[in-house]
Amino acid sequence: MLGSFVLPLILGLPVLGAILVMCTPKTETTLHRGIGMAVTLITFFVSLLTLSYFNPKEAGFQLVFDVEWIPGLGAHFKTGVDGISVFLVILTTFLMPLTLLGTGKAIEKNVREFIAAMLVLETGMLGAFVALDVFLFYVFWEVMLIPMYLLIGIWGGQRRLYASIKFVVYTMVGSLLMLVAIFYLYVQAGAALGGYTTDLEKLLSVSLPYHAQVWCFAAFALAFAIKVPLFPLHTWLPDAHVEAPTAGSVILAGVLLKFGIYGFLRYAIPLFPHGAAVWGPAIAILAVVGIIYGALVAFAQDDVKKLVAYSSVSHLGFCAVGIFAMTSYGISGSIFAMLSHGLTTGGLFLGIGFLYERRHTRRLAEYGGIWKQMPIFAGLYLIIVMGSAGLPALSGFVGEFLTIMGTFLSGDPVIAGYSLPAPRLLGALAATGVVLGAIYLLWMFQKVFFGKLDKAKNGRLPDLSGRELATFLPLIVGIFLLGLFPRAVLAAMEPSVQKFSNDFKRRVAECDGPPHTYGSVTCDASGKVIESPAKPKQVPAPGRGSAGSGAGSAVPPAGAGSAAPPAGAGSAGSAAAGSATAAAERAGTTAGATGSDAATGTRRATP
Amino acid sequence: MSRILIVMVAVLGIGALGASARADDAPPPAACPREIELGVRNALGPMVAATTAGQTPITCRVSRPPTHLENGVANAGAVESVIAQAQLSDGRTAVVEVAPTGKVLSVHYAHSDLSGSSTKAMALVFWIFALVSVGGAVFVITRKNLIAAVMGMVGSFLGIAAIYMMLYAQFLAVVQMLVYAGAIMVLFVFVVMILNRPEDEPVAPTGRIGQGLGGAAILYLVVRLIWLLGRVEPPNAELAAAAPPPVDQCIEWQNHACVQMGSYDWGSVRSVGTDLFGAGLFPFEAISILLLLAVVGAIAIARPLHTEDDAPAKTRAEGAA
Amino acid sequence: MSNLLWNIGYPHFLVLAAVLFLIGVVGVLVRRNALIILMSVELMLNAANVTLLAFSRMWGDISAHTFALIVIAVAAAEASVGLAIVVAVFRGRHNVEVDRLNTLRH
Amino acid sequence: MEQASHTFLESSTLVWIPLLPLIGAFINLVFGRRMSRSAVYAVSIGAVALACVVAFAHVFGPLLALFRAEPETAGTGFTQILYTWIEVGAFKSQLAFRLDTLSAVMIMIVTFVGTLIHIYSTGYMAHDPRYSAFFGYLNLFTGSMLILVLAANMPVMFIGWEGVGLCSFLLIGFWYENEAFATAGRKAFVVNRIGDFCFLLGMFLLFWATKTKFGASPEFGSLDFANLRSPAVGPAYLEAFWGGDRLAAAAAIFLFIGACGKSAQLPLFVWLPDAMAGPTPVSALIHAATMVTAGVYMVCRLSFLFASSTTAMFVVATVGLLTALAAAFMAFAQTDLKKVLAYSTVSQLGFMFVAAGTGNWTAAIFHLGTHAFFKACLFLGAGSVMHAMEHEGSATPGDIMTMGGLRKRLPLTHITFLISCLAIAGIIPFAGFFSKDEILGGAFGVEPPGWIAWYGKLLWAGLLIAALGTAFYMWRLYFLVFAGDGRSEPAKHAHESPLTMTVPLIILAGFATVIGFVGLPHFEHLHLPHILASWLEPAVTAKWNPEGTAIEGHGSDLTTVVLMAIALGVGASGIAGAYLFYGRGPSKTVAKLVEGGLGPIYNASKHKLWFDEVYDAIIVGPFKVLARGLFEVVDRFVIDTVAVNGSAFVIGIFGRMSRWFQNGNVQRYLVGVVFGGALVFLVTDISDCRHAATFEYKLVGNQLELHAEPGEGVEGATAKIYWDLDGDGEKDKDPAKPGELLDKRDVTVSGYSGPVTMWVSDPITRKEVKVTKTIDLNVSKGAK
Repeated sequence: MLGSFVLPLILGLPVLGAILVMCTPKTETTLHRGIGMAVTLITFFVSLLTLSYFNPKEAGFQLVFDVEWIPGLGAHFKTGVDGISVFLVILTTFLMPLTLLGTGKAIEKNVREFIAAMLVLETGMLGAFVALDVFLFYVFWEVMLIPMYLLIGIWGGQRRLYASIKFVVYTMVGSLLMLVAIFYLYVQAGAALGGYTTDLEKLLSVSLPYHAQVWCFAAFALAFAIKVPLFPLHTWLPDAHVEAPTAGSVILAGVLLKFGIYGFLRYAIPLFPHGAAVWGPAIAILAVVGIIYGALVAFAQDDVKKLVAYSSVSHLGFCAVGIFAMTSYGISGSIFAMLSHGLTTGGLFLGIGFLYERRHTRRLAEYGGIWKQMPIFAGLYLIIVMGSAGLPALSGFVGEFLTIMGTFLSGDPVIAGYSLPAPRLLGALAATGVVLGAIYLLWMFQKVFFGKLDKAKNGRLPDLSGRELATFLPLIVGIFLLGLFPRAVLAAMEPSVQKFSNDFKRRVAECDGPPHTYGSVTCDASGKVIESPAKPKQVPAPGRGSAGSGAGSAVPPAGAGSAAPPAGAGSAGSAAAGSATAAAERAGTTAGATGSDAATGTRRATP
Repeated sequence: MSRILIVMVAVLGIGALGASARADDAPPPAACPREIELGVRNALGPMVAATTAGQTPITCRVSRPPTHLENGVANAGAVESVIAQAQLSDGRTAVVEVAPTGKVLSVHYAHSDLSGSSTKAMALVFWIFALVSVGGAVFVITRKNLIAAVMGMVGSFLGIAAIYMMLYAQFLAVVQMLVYAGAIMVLFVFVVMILNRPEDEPVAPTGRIGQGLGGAAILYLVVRLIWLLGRVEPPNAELAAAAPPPVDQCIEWQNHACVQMGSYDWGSVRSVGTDLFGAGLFPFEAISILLLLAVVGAIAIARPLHTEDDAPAKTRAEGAA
Repeated sequence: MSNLLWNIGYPHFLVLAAVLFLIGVVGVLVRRNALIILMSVELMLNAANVTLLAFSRMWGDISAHTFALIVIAVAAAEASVGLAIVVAVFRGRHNVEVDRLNTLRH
Repeated sequence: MEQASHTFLESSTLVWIPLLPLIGAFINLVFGRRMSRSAVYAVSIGAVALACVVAFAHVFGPLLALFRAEPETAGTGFTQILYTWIEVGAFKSQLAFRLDTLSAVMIMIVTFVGTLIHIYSTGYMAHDPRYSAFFGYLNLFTGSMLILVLAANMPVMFIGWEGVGLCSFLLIGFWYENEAFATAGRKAFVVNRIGDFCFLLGMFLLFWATKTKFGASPEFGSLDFANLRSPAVGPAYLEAFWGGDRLAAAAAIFLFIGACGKSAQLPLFVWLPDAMAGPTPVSALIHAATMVTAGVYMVCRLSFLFASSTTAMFVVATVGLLTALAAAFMAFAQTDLKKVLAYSTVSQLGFMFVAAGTGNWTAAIFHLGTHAFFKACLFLGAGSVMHAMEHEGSATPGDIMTMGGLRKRLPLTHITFLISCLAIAGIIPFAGFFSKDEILGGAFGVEPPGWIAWYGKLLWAGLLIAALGTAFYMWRLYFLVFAGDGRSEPAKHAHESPLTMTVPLIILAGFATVIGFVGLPHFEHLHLPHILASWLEPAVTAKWNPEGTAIEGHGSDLTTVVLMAIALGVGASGIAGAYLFYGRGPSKTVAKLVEGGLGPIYNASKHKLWFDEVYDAIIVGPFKVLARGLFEVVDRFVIDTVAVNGSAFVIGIFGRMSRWFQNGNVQRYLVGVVFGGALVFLVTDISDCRHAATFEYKLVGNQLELHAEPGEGVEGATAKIYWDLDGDGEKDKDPAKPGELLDKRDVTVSGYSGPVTMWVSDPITRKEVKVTKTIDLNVSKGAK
């Protein structure tokens, strides 16, 4: 396909850069920094090609690059972007050079390794964004983890070990459960498709049995909820942020956190729609709790970085609730909010980094009256703060506005079997985040920049250097552009988002798997939809997997109870059917087990 | 303490053979079918002893090849041969394998080694060497004095070599004597001389409970093993008792197909060699490489540490240490 | 009883092997001197050989001899390297008690 | 639609009105620090003045023409669509500006008064080092306000809505080195944010209602004012909603709370008095021209929505009345010049909201306009006074108790201040009289369906009291500042301010005198022109519902006259009272009263009814406690300590336990091996954990198919299987090989029923298992 070379290119460049850096002598720190800047910049400009090749009218994956990777596994090296991921890719490549520029000489020890780690990290993140193969995604997901661990663990603050291990263990717990779910999906899908594959697009055509979806989604959701991070799983974030070097914090907040939301969008929900329907409301409620909770706790901090870290919890809550509103407003909004959050929070952390380099403290109490010393910095920082606080015409507003509106309008028009509980109330609660955001951000701003310049150490702070200005200005320009002309972005992601929500609506409404009831829909075994248990209504289940229909036709209605899972369990189904007659006679013998299954299945099947 | 334990183990090991005592349930020899007896007499001619007092010299037993597994299902093969024992006039016994049709398949003149109760000499030999090997082994693990331990080891090895011999593994018996009792043990002796210090505390200190439990476990293993192994019966008592027949082996291969067979005596150098360079070729090569590595490694490791000229050796040795 | 004494069968050889093996195990377990431990290992290998040969005789399969040969070769290699290590260790720290060689643990 | 007929001017230059000040702001904020004062002044004043010119050009050019031609469409005015700002799914919001008669009034006020204030500031801020930032903020402020009023849809309005909030934060906290000032600025922004939060919810409610109640036709769900106004959408507002009341009620009340935040109504007015922290021109700008009027404007802009729910109107009117009364009461005891003015503003805004709440939109806007002029004049005058006092080195320039006798020192300021006081007191013929009287009259006459009877009269009475209070405290202020003799050295030697400050005062005073005549009262018999009313008439709704009864309820001429007389009397009596008490400076009588029975009331007034204290107690304090508590308890303890580190600790215990085995001592490992081996034997020995040997049987027709399942392990592999299929208890012979025992895994017998026995015997260890099952063909046939 046209331009399919771009994605592998931007994946490869940083790694090559890392190798190049590691080949240079250890003492040439300026050379290392130079290489880092050059590589990231090149990667950025190359990544702009994706935009030029990207067709905003198209909903599906574009720029697809697909080669056989591990034939034994059926794993492909398959990359591509759609409206959801393309801007995240740009965001990543955009933030990288700024981060390195902003870091400047703040890192003294092991500069070479630092640059290399950053470059590898970039590849990992980009790969996880563009991977269209579950296995490839998982690999990049883990690749991304290691450099981050090193960044925190080597170049971090005092409690860096605790923070880094906490970070890794938290993430691992989640991702391992996700791996289990991936294996299950892999096996089931292999049986259903008649050939093992980890190709996402193929896997999407498989629909697992209902309960399997519920559990697999739970496993995926845990991994992603930790990354987001959702309310009870967020405590790794403040520690990681506080201990990480500025660059680490920027990337962590700017890009890494996005993978939670992105994972939900790209994998968890499309693969397991029923699971999403079951867990979605709970996650949305958790997200709203996180919005308020994060804001409140942020207000209680006296460490600037911690404050911003908790503000991330609050902001990502908007994204999460926007997604699980399952309205196109919410979804577009949350993607947009991710972009905006990347810019604003990245900017906030960069600014804190600048201050830290000057004062070597992050305690709010140590600051005050900085505006007098650093007016330019204060002004620019105010813009970023306002962008983060969601001031209209800056980037933050559009995302918050759309996500809250999406939540507010969730369930209109009613998706069969999916709606948030009390969407109006949830929307209102989420909107309180707007107020709270203003409270803690302005409080922080006042503590740092306003008031008397009474600390002696603050007396001689130089204002922004040219380098730091060059780091800030692109961010601020981006914040303004996103805030004033969001439509360019929104329009480009519109088709993909529409496709996403349409697929979800279609698949969540279709009946597959054993009998189950959710929302207003009751499904019996043979894929009939019963609007209300009182009066059955015949609806042929649309779009079942071929294997599924095969099994469905093969089994007698009696056996359907156990043989209904159309995908994956097809063979098991026919087997059960074959044994069904014999099973009845084989009373009392060991092989009776399946028979009894069939019996119970029959009982469940007849409503 | 541990020494008592060990001796106890050894004695018990031998004694426990009693557990394997069982009634001699070999089916009584019966008279052969006619064609069988005719076949045997044709094969042996006049050597067969004369019939005395209705006691026919030729007795038959049906033998079947061992039950063999075929894709998970064990099934016993059909009767393919009858084992006839013919008392010869010179007192020896000939074991003749005869097809049901009366065709003579093989004739062995039984040495009276393992065979039942022919001569007690062999049994005596076995017991002696068994005791030698076990005693040497016990010696090894009980002596404080390393030289004594090594000597016990040598003795044990020699005993084992003899046991090999009794199992018709002449070649291996010799190899055992050369390699083990010869080379390896000499190596040990050298090392012992290099070290040349008796160890202070022979037994690794573990608590009484540990020793008790360990002893119990060992004892149990001994008993259980003996109970199990004591019940092993050869698929074919007669052939087992007789001297092993020559083995038919492929002596010339062409692209994985055998083009010429040969028949060599059991356990002879030729038979073992043929098998070694035929089926066992790959392991042989692997072993040769292993030995090479071992030689190099041994030299590398055992080089004197304090050579100022080359640091790598130093580090390697320390790594080994 | 007489049968047990004078009627030597495969069980005798196998049990002998088992006994030798277990003596070897006990040696490895209770002794601390690296040399003794090495010898005990050799003892176990020999026991294994005895078993091999006994069964080869019993099932009439010559290839067990080959394996016995290989086992002997392995034993030789093991002995040589092991002894080399013992020597090196002794040079380094003037004893060969295995449970004092715990540098890597701390 | 009529876009085509428009000339270049209206259709594509509207944007310049807000854009010019914004450009000025950009220049000043970015390059201002390298620009000279004069350049900065030139840029900022030029920007606003130019915007003012453009605004007037638009209003008196195309809009007037349009109004003359087709008054109805003048209600929608004409629109300039720059580009589509946000578009997702069905939601579409264009960055569009609309000039209609309503917004025309606003932009004229904003730009004109704004220009004057800019000019005035050049004098006032002459000595401040951060002049460029100040003027940049002023421009930004004006620009945001212009965006707010010109916005063609609610999201765009929200831009300006929050923009003015931001600017108030910046300008109130302009002297940020004073912690209290900075906090005041933050307070303003946060309180405004609370309002904005409700504004958002109101927006979402409107969108949700209009979008999901009706299909996808374009005028729904755009939040464009014109579309929201369109009669097609009207019925949506009458939908039953929460609490059975109309959706309009919910939406309107949410939006009104937003307005409360901006326009400093109960209970969100607390930020405005503190906003005095900012430089005086800023106060003037906030109070007169820009910020606080936004709420009133928004309510009038959405008159159709508010009018659709008498509940909402009731709430608006009531809140307005209460605010007017409370603020008037609070103003009594204030001794700070600007604080008094601030409360008067709150009170006057209360008047406006009562007007809005009684559907008297014209009056609301009318009063908004007049108030803009005289209140700006008052503030700038106050600024001039304080400037003078400060110049003479007064520590507390705002304390009216230290003033007095300034009429001789500052003649110009005095005159203008006097005029403005007359105006605000509602003395004919000054501007305040007409607008206030119209509000009163409207309140008196209003009888909406669903209100309790006489509520209009009640409002009227309440407003009269508020008006009385207003007259009283304003004149108290006047007398304390200008009358009598100077009560402090600075007051004695104060000098008149420079022309840059007095000229705007004069201009404003002039307008405060004459502007009232744009809205002459309505009589049945002699027809006085109410220019404003007829001008605004197409822009605001005149009905209670989309298809309801008319709002306007005019009394007879007699009532009108009587009402006017009463209002006038009230104003006069207020002045008289003030003269009585404060005619010659602070009198003993007041002091005595304060000492005596009126003490509590005085304190209540001085502490503004303890609103701040109450808020601190019930909101701010608990909020801080909650935040800290959540962090310490939930985050630190429950999640981190218990859940995270707790689990880590438990795992650590297991790790320490397993370290005993994994201690690197080979012999210990071998111990493990030995014990393991022993255990394997033991288990396989005592508990026969292998599958017990058994056999399956299946009936096919008359055939009994037997399948042996000898367990696993040593026995299973090479086991011999013997059968007894004739129930004689003996092992059967193999029919194929005579003399052999039948030894097979699978056997088949036909038509046999009875006991079947299977022996599994192991050739190596002579173990033999015996299994017997009894088969009855008939029974097993029956078992179906």
